[in-house]
Amino acid sequence: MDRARYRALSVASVLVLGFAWWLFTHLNLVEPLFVPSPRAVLESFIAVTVRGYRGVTLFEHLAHSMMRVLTGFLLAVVTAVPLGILMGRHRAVRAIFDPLIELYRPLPPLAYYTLLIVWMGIEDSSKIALLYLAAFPPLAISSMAAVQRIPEHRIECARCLGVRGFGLLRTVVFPSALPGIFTGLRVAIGFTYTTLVSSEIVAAVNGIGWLVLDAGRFLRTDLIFVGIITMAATGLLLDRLIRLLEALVVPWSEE
Amino acid sequence: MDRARYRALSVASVLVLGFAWWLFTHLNLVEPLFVPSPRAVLESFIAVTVRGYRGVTLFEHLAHSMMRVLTGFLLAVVTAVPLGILMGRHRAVRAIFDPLIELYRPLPPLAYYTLLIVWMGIEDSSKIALLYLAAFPPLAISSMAAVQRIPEHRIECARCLGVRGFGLLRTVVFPSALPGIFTGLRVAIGFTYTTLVSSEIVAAVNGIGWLVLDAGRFLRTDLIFVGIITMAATGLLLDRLIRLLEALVVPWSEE
Amino acid sequence: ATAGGGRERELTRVVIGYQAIPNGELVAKQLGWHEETLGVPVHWVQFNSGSELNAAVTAGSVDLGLGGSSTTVVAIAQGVPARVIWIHNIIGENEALVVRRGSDIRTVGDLRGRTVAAPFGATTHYHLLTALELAGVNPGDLRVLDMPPPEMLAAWLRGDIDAGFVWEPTLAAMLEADGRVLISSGELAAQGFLTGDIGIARTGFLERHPDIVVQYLRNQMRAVAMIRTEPDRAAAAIAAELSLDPVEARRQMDSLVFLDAIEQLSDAYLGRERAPGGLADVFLETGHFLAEQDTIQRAPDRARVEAFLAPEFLQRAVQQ
Amino acid sequence: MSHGYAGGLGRRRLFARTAPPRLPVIESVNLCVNQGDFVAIVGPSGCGKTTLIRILAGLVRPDSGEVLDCRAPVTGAHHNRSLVFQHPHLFPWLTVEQNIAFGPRHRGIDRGDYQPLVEELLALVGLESFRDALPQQLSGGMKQRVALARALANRPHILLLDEPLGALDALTRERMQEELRTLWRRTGCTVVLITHSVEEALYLANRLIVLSARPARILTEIAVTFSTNGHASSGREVKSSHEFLTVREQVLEHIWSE
Amino acid sequence: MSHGYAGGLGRRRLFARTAPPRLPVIESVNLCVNQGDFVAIVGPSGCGKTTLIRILAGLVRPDSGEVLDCRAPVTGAHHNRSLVFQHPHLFPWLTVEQNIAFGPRHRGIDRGDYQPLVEELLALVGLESFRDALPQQLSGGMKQRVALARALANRPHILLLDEPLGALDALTRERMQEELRTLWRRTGCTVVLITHSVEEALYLANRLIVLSARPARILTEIAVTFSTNGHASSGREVKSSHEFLTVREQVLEHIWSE
Ligand SMILES: Nc1ncnc2c1ncn2[C@@H]1O[C@H](COP(=O)(O)OP(=O)(O)OP(=O)(O)O)[C@@H](O)[C@H]1O
Ligand SMILES: Nc1ncnc2c1ncn2[C@@H]1O[C@H](COP(=O)(O)OP(=O)(O)OP(=O)(O)O)[C@@H](O)[C@H]1O
Ligand SMILES: [Mg+2]
Ligand SMILES: [Mg+2]
Repeated sequence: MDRARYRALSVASVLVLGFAWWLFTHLNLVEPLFVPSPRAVLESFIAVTVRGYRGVTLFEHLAHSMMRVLTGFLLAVVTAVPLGILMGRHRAVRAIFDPLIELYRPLPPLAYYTLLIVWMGIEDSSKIALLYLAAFPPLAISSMAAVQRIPEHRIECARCLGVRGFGLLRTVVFPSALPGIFTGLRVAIGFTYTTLVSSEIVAAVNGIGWLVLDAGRFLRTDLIFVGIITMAATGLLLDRLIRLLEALVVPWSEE
Repeated sequence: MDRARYRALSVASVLVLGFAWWLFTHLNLVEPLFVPSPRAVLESFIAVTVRGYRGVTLFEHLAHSMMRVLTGFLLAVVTAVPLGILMGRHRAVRAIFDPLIELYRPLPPLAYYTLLIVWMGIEDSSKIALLYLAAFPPLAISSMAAVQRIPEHRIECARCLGVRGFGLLRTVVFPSALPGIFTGLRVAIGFTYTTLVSSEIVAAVNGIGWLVLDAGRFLRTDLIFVGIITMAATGLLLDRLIRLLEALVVPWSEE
Repeated sequence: ATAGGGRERELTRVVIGYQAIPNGELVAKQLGWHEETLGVPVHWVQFNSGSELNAAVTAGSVDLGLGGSSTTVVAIAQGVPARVIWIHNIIGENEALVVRRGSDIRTVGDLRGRTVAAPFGATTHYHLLTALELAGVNPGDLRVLDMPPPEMLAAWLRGDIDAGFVWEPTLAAMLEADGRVLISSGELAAQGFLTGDIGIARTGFLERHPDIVVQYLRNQMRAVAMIRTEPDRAAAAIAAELSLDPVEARRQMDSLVFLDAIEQLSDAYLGRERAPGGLADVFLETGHFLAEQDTIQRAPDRARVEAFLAPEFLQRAVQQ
Repeated sequence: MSHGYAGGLGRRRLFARTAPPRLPVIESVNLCVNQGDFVAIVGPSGCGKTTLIRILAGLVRPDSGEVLDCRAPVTGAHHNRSLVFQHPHLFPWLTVEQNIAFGPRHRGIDRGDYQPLVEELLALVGLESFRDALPQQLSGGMKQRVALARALANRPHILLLDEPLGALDALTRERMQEELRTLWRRTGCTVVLITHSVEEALYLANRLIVLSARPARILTEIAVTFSTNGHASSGREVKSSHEFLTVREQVLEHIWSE
Repeated sequence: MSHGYAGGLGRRRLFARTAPPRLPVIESVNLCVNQGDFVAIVGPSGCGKTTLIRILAGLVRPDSGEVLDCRAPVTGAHHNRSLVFQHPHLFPWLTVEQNIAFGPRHRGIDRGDYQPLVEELLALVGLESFRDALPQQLSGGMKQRVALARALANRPHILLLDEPLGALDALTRERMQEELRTLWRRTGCTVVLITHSVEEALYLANRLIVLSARPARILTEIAVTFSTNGHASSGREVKSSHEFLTVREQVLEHIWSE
């Protein structure tokens, strides 16, 4: 099957889903409370985009959420990736941090959110901390794995060529691990995004996650749909952005 | 560094963390409301284990949660893995399902939880559905990737040896993909576990996630710690169980 | 800034935690009285429950706020660094236990074997269990489910629950969807089981900025006065705040019971400095109840409860 | 192939039904392989040797032209034509014995019918004591021997070998050449072998086909006698004989001159 | 090595400082490599050839015994001793030119000082027109040439080659042998080559060391003349000469008899 037919089938698949949605609501097979009609969702979408929800437009809600997600994510990148690289190179570092990460990794973010609030307050800092903690393990673990996957011969080549210590990390280990790190970035951004709604559960008055929660409070399923569709689209977009960045930064493919 | 020293360092790392915790609370550097003392947590742990919390013992809370997590997870395994294998073998299947999975994958579970409640009610079914939906994408995607990674020559060998169709899937594709599927299982169980607290946010009166939420409402940080430590331990245990299963089921290593 | 009062942050703004309850706080918020009179910028943060507020006050990120009486007792029991300075309202008909109109549930006793929902930790949860106790029903004889109001409405519409103890606006929605009131918080309050929305202030803030607290209370007094003398103006402000129809806002507002400063300082409620009033008994009672429920380890004793009441600020506000 | 399995390797019958398949491929490759032939194909890298043998196996459809096996056109992979690759591609979850038995077992043949052949093949490739080993426990040469036995367990009309010894080290490779030679002589099977080594081709085959660079056409075909003569002399003796070196020189000249 | 870079390949000076390193290794390997030597090492698979050369490179510490380079004990990897593996292991994110310049550049040498050498090496391995290509765009042989140039860009005392042509197909391998030969003749550098092919060893080296199976010890050492004589005759002529084949026969006899 060639690319064009693949694309066509993919688009058709999404369209069929949309059509089924329209048909269901059009034939009144389900109550609007359960599944709002596409038209109602579109109207809500326009209303939220133009007039806003609770005085904040959809775009602003999104911008607030993005700020939180990206701040938490970027903080995690600049800390977890170096730690992961060190863990991959030095067994002692790995022995120290691996059990700690493994212990907190399976924890649901909501489980420790109350603690974060008590420790850090309700401002954005606790929200960002929650997102940071969500992004950290996948980044650290995948950076570590990427470093461990580097063929030992490549490292030895570099050592025979006279680089060692930090120079080795910078010139050989880091670039070699980059493709794996990018895989980690994609997993981590997905995971961070998945934690977004949890982070906006307390003391938020904006953010796309809060919008969905608040819409849920008033059983505004049309708004929930608007929020979900917006999140699906932006989540996909973030993923594609990282892929794009990867294509720019890692133009080579491993042999 | 040999295995024994690695182990020792790992254990030391966890012990140091525990000691720091004890020291902090012992020297009254933080208020008990922020960080309860190890002793208080241990007492709560014993109290919850023996007398229970809200009439349900810790073990029963855990059992309820495990039932939900494992049901959702197993349902996902028996549906997502076959779908992933088909997606890996047939581009048409992939073209149809890949965009749908990619669209909903980045969605925070809490975003659609209200919809699930509206659709499926408040009983365990909606909780299990949430966990199922969390487990599905990593399972499907990693099974698909595992199938795509199978060396084409191996498939051709099998075809030259006279197997085709479903026999090919059963005798060659599935076993070849098994190591990759197990990686997916581990990612998915982690992800499912991470969704546990969200799933018990509504209409639960038991479950370890609900215990933590309820403890949070009453600022019982000692109980939150009990819940978190229990979750960390069981999350780790689930991971190790799958690794053990993997060692049993996939005793070969890929060349 | 941490709680415990050690290091108090520089006062650049007052953070007020509010909830979507149609009382004087929303009137003051909508009309901008605090912004006008407190002399510092005001930052508003909405909370969905008193428990979230407790965590935020503990972290030192909220200065003034309100929560249900149950969560205030939790704050007392868990040592949240705060004091009670005001009673925003007594809960009356705005929280009620709803059953289906056609159902054969006539009394609380008929709830045996049914599924009943309440948001755990909230005042309605307390009242549900109180009502069961008064009717001699063992809570183990029915299924009590923990459910936030929106999910309760969904479950109600789907027919998953037989009854729910909830507040406005979910209450109205459930009544509209074929519901009727079995018992209301007002009736339980009349039997001596008072619930209310309690205004608290963070201890560190109280100590450093008593004048702001006094001014804050004066604004609350002004709001109660407006609710009593110009209810439509007050309801209009609430309506604007909650995106409600003014008539509906008036209805919801009228289902609450408001106390003016003098009433609050009487023996029945806050009492006076060094002479705590009846609210302490309510809190003590609630505390025993919560401890029985296993949610807090120990019920706070009388000394602790009385120390938590701080009527002196209201006294100063009245004198000025 | 029906279920005419009788037990025992039945060397005669194993390739008894191999009718001469006609094989027109790539640019203009017109090749007839007769029963019992050992055809070696050499040619520059990338000229299409692998493509050619995959067409013969039925894994690739030629754009034009056709492949006949016993006068029937080849339309897909079939266990009558067994292909062995440069890498053994064993199934890592199966033991040596299970790998060898894979074909007949999963075609639904009774264990009783194929087991004797499997035993015989295990003996033929000298791996009886490794029957329960997993592939990961074998050396490269042992793996390749299992791959060969696995292909033979289907009693194919024709054995297609795509550089089967290319990944082995020089010494193992020499040993495997001896084994292939013995196998062919003992079973009289039909073989098509692709190799990069002219030496190997001359040593093993009775016909040598030299292909041109892409698009592939047959440059020359040489009838080779080293494989059939010289039973007595050792491999290295044959390979360093003057006659052998002269022919090798000629073939290499052909390829280099391209 | 200081910054005594002068520009130009400076062939004489490149290995000028190579004093005879003494190399006692594995069971009892006692080996002296003199400046300008081309030492080839052959031995059965798994006997420890790779381990030996890694000890020489300083990547592995021997449990006992020592390695001397210009009388100084070897304690770790050093750019004076460049190792080339069977696989080229280029840095896939760097262009051909950047790969070659990797060593001097990351040792902090000025670009002006190493660039002329890089240019010269690009010309030497015939990849000037591919200077900006990434490794993934090169064929196997081209990659191995880059690996060689990268090793030489450090002006090493000694070049250590661990089966550098093992992964190449037969024709490419033959071409690369010619290039290695030319390189050695033109630069007069010191080389230690590990190979599985006795033919290759005889063709390229001036000394051939045959190792025993593990634990490795030196079975025999042969002084070889094919690499230094026969300037005129082509590679294939040399390799099929009677003299060459006789020596090869002897060496193989040695190995097989083990
Ligand atoms: N799947 C494919 N898609 C595109 N081109 C291909 C494909 N397979 C092979 N080719 C091209 O067809 C040509 C012939 O390839 P083939 O693998 O048959 O050569 P070969 O003679 O086996 O080479 P080698 O000696 O390296 O094994 C090559 O130039 C290759 O680039
Ligand atoms: N890291 C290691 N750990 C354990 N054993 C090793 C290690 N490296 C090598 N060996 C063993 O040491 C022996 C020598 O290995 P080495 O790679 O040096 O052999 P070799 O002569 O290079 O083999 P080949 O010809 O296959 O390349 C082998 O038997 C191998 O099993
Ligand atoms: Mg090929
Ligand atoms: Mg080796």
